[in-house]
Amino acid sequence: MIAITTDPIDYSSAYRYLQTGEAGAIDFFFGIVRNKTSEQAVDRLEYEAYDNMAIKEMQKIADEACRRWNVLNYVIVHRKGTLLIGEIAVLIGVATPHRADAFDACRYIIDTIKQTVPIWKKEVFKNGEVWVNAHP
Amino acid sequence: MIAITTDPIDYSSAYRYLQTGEAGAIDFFFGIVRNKTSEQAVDRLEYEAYDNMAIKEMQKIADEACRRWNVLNYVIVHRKGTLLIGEIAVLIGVATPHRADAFDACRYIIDTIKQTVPIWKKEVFKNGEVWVNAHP
Amino acid sequence: MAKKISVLLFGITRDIVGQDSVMCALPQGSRVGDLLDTLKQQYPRLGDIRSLLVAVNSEYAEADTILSSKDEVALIPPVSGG
Amino acid sequence: MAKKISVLLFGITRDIVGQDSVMCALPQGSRVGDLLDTLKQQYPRLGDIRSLLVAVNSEYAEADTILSSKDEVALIPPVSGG
Repeated sequence: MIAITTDPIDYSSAYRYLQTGEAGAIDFFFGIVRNKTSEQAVDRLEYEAYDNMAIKEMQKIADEACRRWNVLNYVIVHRKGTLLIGEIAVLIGVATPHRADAFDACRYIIDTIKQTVPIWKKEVFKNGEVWVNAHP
Repeated sequence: MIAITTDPIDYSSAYRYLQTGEAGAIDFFFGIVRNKTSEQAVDRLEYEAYDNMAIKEMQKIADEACRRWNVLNYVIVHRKGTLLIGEIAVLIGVATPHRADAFDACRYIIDTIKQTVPIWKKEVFKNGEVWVNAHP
Repeated sequence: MAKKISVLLFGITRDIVGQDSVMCALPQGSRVGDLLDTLKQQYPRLGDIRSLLVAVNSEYAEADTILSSKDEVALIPPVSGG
Repeated sequence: MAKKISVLLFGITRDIVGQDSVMCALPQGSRVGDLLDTLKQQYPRLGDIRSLLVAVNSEYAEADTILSSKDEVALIPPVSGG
């Protein structure tokens, strides 16, 4: 399952979706809004996505993960809109027969999402804001 | 938080326990009862623990993880008693500022638990049972 | 013969241009690289961005891809999801 | 002077002995290695286990650790948690 949503991410329903009798391992990665970046206090984040392309790119990443590892089931959900501290920005979940594949596939997916998926994050501070990674 | 429990493992309360404003990443590992082992259909698992020693050994592992990585908070919960297919046998959760530490610490904890913590698993099949790892 | 390409804008490119998309007039047979050059001339601050890619029909496109006015074209500044 | 050591049993060792713990009479000054030898003599099937460790006061103990009758002693067959 791959989704971009403006609603809070529901990890319980993601867990239920992943669950299958063959699964011996599930790895979940939560990307969460931290209260600071490089020691600057963050007020909130604004996420924006090029939805249909982002879904396509996430699908490519998921397909590649399924080629490399024995993945029974996966969930990739990214949130967009305004996110406050402590909210889940992204959830990756991978179910596999054995644990090494779950860790490897989950980590591959989040690492690659950060490189190729057209989603952008603006950090809003008390006095200013910045599009992350935009400038050298 | 470290615990051995006979109750089903509640990952939502584990998530709430881990949550803190400094956390940018949470990794969860679920070890789950699979429906088969080496192509034999599993009916159920029976877990047994030397409780006070198991807690001590898990504490050593958690302390070592906190020395090696920047861990804000962790949860290690292992279940014992009779577990059916699909039930969670162990949950490891690690909250960190950045994601690499969450993956590394979580994986270290589960890998080391399987080596040193006095917990034993009996696989029960339709026609027989076996203590896992007991014989060469 | 010129063609008009509508270009979707996201993140910092939207902030720089001040709108969600921009129309760009290009000669027939123009390529992705030409589009980028034209837009950077029109909006010099686009040149300050660490990297600027172009997606055509929601796939990353090379600089020599030829553009058609039927394509869905988008500027892709450095991504920062997760 | 003999001493009696109560040994906790788990997993396959409990199945082999048929109870949760076993009393083992050992000469004064006996060590973990002596306890293992004695128990394997009494219950030969313990010798078939892939590895058999001993915990003293809920810590893994070396073979040369001297045992006291006040110690909490346990046999630790190969673990298989997770």
